Amino acid sequence: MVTVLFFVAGALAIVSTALAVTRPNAVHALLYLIVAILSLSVLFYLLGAPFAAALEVIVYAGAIVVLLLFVVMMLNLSHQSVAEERTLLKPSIWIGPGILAAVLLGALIALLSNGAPAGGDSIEGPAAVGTALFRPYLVGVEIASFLLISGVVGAYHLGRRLKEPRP
Amino acid sequence: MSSTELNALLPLTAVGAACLVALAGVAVRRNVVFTFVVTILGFAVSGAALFASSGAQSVGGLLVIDPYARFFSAVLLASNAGVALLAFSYFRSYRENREELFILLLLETLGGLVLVSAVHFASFFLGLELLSVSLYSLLAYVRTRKASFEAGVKYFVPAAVASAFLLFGMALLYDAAGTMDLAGVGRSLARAGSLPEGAVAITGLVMVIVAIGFKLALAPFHMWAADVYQGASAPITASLASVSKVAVFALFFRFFSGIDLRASALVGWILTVVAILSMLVGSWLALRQRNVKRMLAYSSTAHLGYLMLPLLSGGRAGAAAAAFYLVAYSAATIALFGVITALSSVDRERDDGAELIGLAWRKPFLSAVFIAGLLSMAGIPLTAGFMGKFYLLTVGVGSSLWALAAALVLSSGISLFYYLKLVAVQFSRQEAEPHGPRTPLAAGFALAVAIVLVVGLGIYPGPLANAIASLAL
Amino acid sequence: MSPQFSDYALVVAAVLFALGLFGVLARRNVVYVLISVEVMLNAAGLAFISAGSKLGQPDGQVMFIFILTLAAAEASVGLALVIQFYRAYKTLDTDSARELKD
Amino acid sequence: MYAIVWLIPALPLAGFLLLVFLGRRMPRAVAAVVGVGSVGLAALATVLVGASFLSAPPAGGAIEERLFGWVSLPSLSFAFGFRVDALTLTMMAVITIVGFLIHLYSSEFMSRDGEFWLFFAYMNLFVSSMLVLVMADNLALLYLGWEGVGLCSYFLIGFWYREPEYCVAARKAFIVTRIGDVSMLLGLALLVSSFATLDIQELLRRAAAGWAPGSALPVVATLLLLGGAVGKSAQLPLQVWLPDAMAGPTPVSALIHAATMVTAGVYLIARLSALYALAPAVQSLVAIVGLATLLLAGLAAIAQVDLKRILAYSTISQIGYMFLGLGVGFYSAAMFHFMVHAFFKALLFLAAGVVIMAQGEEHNIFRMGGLRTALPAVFWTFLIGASSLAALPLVTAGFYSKEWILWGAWQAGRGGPLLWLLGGCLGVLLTSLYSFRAVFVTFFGDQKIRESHLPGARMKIPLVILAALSILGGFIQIPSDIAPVSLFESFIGGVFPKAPGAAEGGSTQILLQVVASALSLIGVLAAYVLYRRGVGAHERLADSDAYRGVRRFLFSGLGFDWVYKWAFVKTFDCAAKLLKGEVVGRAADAIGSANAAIGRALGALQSGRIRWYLVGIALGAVAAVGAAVWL
Repeated sequence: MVTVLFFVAGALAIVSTALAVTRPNAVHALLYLIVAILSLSVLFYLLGAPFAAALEVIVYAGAIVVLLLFVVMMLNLSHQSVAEERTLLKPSIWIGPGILAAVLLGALIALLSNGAPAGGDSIEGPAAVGTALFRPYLVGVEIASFLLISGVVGAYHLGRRLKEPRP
Repeated sequence: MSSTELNALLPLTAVGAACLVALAGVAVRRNVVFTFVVTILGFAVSGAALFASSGAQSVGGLLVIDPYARFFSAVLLASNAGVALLAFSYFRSYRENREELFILLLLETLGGLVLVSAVHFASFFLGLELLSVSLYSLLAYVRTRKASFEAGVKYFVPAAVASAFLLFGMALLYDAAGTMDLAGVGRSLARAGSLPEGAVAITGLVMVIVAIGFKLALAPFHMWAADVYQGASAPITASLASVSKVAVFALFFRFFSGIDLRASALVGWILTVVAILSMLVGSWLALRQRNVKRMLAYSSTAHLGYLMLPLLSGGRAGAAAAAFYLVAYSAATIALFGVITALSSVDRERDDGAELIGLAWRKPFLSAVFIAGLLSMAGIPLTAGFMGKFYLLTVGVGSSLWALAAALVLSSGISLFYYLKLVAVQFSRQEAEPHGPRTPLAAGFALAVAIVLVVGLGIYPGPLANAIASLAL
Repeated sequence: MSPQFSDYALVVAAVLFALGLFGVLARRNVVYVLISVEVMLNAAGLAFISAGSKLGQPDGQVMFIFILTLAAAEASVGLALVIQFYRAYKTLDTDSARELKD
Repeated sequence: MYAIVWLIPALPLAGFLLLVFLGRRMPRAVAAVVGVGSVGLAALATVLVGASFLSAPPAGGAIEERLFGWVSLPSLSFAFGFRVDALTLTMMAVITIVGFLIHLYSSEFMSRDGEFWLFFAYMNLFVSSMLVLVMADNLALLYLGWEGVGLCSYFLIGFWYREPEYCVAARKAFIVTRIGDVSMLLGLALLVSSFATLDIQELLRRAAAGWAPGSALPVVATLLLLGGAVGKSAQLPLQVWLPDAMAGPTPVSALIHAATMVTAGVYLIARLSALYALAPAVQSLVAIVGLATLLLAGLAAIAQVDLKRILAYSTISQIGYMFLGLGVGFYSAAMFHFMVHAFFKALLFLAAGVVIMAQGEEHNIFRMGGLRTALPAVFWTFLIGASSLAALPLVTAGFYSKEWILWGAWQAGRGGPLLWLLGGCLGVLLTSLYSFRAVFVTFFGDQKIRESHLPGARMKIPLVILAALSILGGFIQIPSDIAPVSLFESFIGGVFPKAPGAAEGGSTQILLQVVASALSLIGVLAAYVLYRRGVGAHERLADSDAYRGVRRFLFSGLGFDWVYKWAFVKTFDCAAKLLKGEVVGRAADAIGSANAAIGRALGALQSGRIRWYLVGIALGAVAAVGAAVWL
C-alpha cells in the first residue's frame, strides 16, 4: 500500500510539475505547482520526514506560492481583468488541478485509513530535526536568519516605489 | 556553543552586529553617514578580531576559523571596506535611499566570511546564498538607471539556477558520502574514485563545480558576467569582481584540497578544460570590448582560469600561490573599478574606453592608479600581478601542468594587448573633456591604498609571501 | 524498504530537476522562470530528504529547512525584481531586457 | 667604484620618473637636460665602473651586488641583484654611450614635437629597462627588463602614429613578438622548475652538472629560449615585425630597433651559452637561422625604396650574422659584431633621420639624390657607416668583426665551408650592394628636393662620434695574420665556453679574408654600376670614353637590364615578399583574422538574452556530467 502510494505521489509530482512549467496561464501553472508541492509533501512523509512534509506545505504552498500568486494577480498578467475573472471560474482551469488533487487525496485517505507507518526503518521526527537544528547547526540557523534579512532588505529596496519617477 | 567558539566567531559577529545596528539606525532615523560609519567600524572591529586570534578553532563543525580563513577574511574585509569608501563617494548625489546599500554590503561580507571558513555543506551553501542574495539587490541597487536593474535580473536568474545545481549536487554527494563535512566528502570521493560505483558522487561533484564555475564566471558559465559588470554601478561591480570571487575561490580551494584528484582524474580533466577555455575565451572576448567594464569582466574570466593552476596542483605551495594571486587581483580590481567610480556619477557611468582618452593629462592621480592596475592585471614586472603570475607559473610547472601553463602564457600574451591599449589611450594628447569634478576624499583614500598595494607588493612582496607561506589547510 | 524508496525518490528528484531546468530554459516569462527555479530547489530538497532518510540522519531535513529559507529569500527578492521588471518594460518577457550585450 | 653599479640603471629610471611626474610643467630645455643628462650620467658611471673593472678585475670576473631580497617562496628565493661581468659591461657600455648620443641627437630632432618630454621619459625608461635586462643576476629580473623594453618599444612605435593603419601594423608586430615571448617564458619556467633556482650562474652550474649533453631536456629548453630570442631579435621566421616598427621616430629606430633591444636575443643566447653547449643540435640551428635570415634579409634590403626600411632589413641581416657567430660557438665574435653594429647602425639611422627631415619627410630614396653637397657632414658620416656595414677591408670596424664571425663559420664542424660560402661570400656581396645602393642613390646624382632643414650641432656631434667609433672600434680586435691585437677577446672571452677550432689560421685565413674583401669591393662596384646615374663625384671618371663604353655595353649591349630584371628583380621580389610577411606575416594576418572571427563568434553568443546565458550553463553542465558519467 505504502509502495503504491509512493509511486502515485511521485508520478503526481512529476505530472503536475510538468504541467506547471508548461501551462500558458500563470494562475493555472501555480495551481499545478501547489499540487506538485502537496505530492512532494506526501513523498517526504513517506520517506520518514514528517516535519519536512509539514513545512513543505506550510512554507511552500502556504507562503511562497501564495506570494507568487499574489504578484501574478497584482500585475494582472492576463490583461483583461474582467474577462479573466470570469474565466477563473471555468472548469477548464480547475479541472486539471482538481483531478490531480483528487487522486492525491484518495491516496492520502487510503494511507491514513490503513494506518500505515510513514517510511521504513528510519523516521526522523520533529524532535530529532529540532535537536540537530539547534545543536550542531546553530550557526547555520543564525546565518539563515541573516539570509532572510538580506531577502527582506533587498525586497524592500527593490519593490518600493521611487520618490521621483524614473525620467 | 562554548566561549572559545564564540571568541573565534568574533570577526563574523562583528559584521553581523554592525548590520543589526545599521538596521536599527534605519528604523529610528535614516542617516547615511551613520550607516556608513557603522559599516566601516564593523569591518574594522572584525579585522581587529582577526588579528587578535590565532590557531584553528572549529565552530560547531560548520565553520573553522583557521589561518587560512583568517587570511581570506582579511582580504574580503579590506576589499569591501574599499568598496564602501568608493560607494560612499559614488552615491553622494543619489536622491533615493542609500542606507540599504551599506547594510547589504555588510550582509554580503558576512556571506563571504562564512564561505572562507566553511567546512560543511550547510555553511558552504548558506554563505554562498547570503553572498548571492545580497548581491542581487546590490547589483540592481540604482533604481534610477535601467541598466542597473537589468544587471540585477541578469545575475539573479542564472544565479538561482546555479544555486539549484549546487544544492542538487550537494544532495547527491551527501547521498553517496553519508556526510556533509567537506573533509569527509573528500575522503569518500577518494574511496568512491573508480566509476561506475562512484557515479552518483562524481555527478554530484560535477554539479557543484558547475555552480562554482558560474559564480567564478569560468567558461562556459561566464556569459552573464559582461552584462552584469557593465550594468551595475562601478563600486558594486568592484565588489562582485573581488569579494564574491575571492570568497568562492577560497572555498573551492579548501574543498578541493580535501579531494585527491588522482582518484578521479576525470574531474581533473574537466577542470583543465574549463581552465583553458576560460583563459582563451576570456582573453578573446576581452579583445573586442570598447567598454572598460565589459573588458574587465571577460578578463576576470581569464584570471580565474589562471587560478585553476594552483587549484589543480594543490598543496601548501598552491595555497600560497592562489592567496598571493587573489590579493594582487583584488587590489588591482579595486583600483580599476575605483577609478571608474571616481570618474562616474550615479546618473552616468563613464565606463567607455573613450572616456579614458588623455586621462593622464586631465587627472594624473586617477590615471596613475588606473595604469598601475592595468599593468598589474597584465602581469608586468614590478607590480603585484607579475609576482602573482610568477607564483602561479612556478606552481603549475612544478606540478607539470604544461598545457595549463602554456595556455596561461598565451592568454596573458593576448591580454597584454588590451590592457596596454588602455594604457596608451590615456596618454593620447587629445583633450576629450575639461577637468571633471575633484575625486572625493573617501574614494581617493581607497585608491591610494590600492595603488600602494599594487606597486608595493610588486616591488617588495617578501612580507606577504612569508605570511602566506604557512597557510596550511 | 526505505532504501528502495530513497533510490526512487532520487529518480523523482532528478526528473523534477530536469523539468525545472527545462522550464527555466524554455520559458521567457519571468514568473515562469521563477516557478521553475522553485521547482528545481524543491527537487534538491527532495534529494536531500531522500538521502537523509537513506542514511537515517536528520541532516537531510535540516538542509531542507535551509533550502526553504533560501527559497523564501530568493522568492522575495525575485518577486520584487519581477514587479520592477514589469514596471520597466511593461512586459514579463526576459528577452526584452537586452540593452546590455556585446 | 663598484658601489655605484646600481646607479647605472637607477639614473635613467630617475630621469623617467622626473619627466613623467613633472615633465609637463618643465620648460623644454629642462626636460631635455633631464632626459639627456640622466643617460649621460649613466654612461659616465659605466665608464668609471668599466675603468676600474679593467684596472683591477674583480674576483671571479664579475661584480655582484644584491640590493634587497625580492621573493622568498619556501622552495624558491632570489634577490633583487645585479651581476656585471665582461659581457654585461660590453652591453652596458654600448647601451649607455650609444644611448647617450642618440638622446643628444633627439633633443634637437624632436624639439618641435608637442610631447617632447614624454618622448624622453619613454626613452629613459627604455635605457633603464635594457640595463636591467643585461645586468640582472636572475631570470625574473631579466624578464622584467625583457618586458620593459618590449613595453617601451610598443609605446614608442606608436608615438607618432595614431591612425588605423598603424594599429593594424602594430597589432601584427605585437602578435608576432608575443609568440616569441610565450616560447621564452615557457623555457624559463622549464629551467626554473628543473633546477629550483632563478639565479643565472647557479642555474648554469646546476644545468652543467645535472643535464647530459644532447639529452632531451636541454634541447627543449634551449629551443624554447631560441623562440624568444628569434622573436625579440627579428630572425626568421618571426622577423616581420621589425620593418613595421619603423613607424616610430627615427631616434627610436636607431636606439631600440637597431642598436640595443633587438640584440636582446643575442644577449640571451650568449648569457646562457653554457646551456647551448649542452644542446649542440640547437646551437647548429641557431647558426642556420642566422644564415638564412642574413641572406633573405639582405636580398630584401636590395628591393626596398624606403630608406628606413632598407636599414631595417639590414639590421635583421646583421643580427643574422650575430646568430651565425653564436651558432658556431664564436660568442666573442658575435658580441664584437654586436658592438660594432651598434655603432654603425645607430649612425646610419641617425643620418637617415637627418636626410628624411631635410627632404621634408620623404622616405623614398629614388625621389632623393644629390645630397652629397647639400648635407656634407651627413654624407661623409653616412658613407663611413655604410662602409663599415659593407665591411670594406682593413679600414672599417665592420670588416674586423665580420671577418671574425666568418672565420668561425669556416671552422664550424660539419658544413663549415658551406656556411662560409653562403654567409661570407654571398652575404658580404649583398651587404655591400644594398648599402652602397643607398649611398649612391641618396647622395649622388641630381638633387630632386631642396633641403628644408639643416642639422644643428646636437645632431651632428653624435654622427661624428659614431662615425669615429665605426672606424676605430674595429682596431681593438684584429685577426692574428694582420696584426696580433685581441683586446676584445681577452676582455670578454672568459665569460664563454672556449671557441672551437684553431685560433691561428695561417694561409687559409688570409685567403678567406682576401676573397671576402674582394667580394665586398665587388659589391660596391656593382652598386656603382647599377645605381650611379647622372652626375656626381665620379663625373670625371664617367667622362672617359672607356668607361662610357663599358657602361653602355653593360646596360644595353649585354642586355644587362634584362638580366637584371629577370634574375635579380624577381629574386628580390620573392625574397622581399617572403620577408615582408607573405609567410609569417600572412600567418600573423591569419591569426589576426582568425582572432577576429573567433571573437565575433564568441561575441555573438553574448546576445544579451538571459536564456542564452542559461543555455550556456546548461550545456556546460550537460557536457561535464556527461563526461563524468560516460567517460
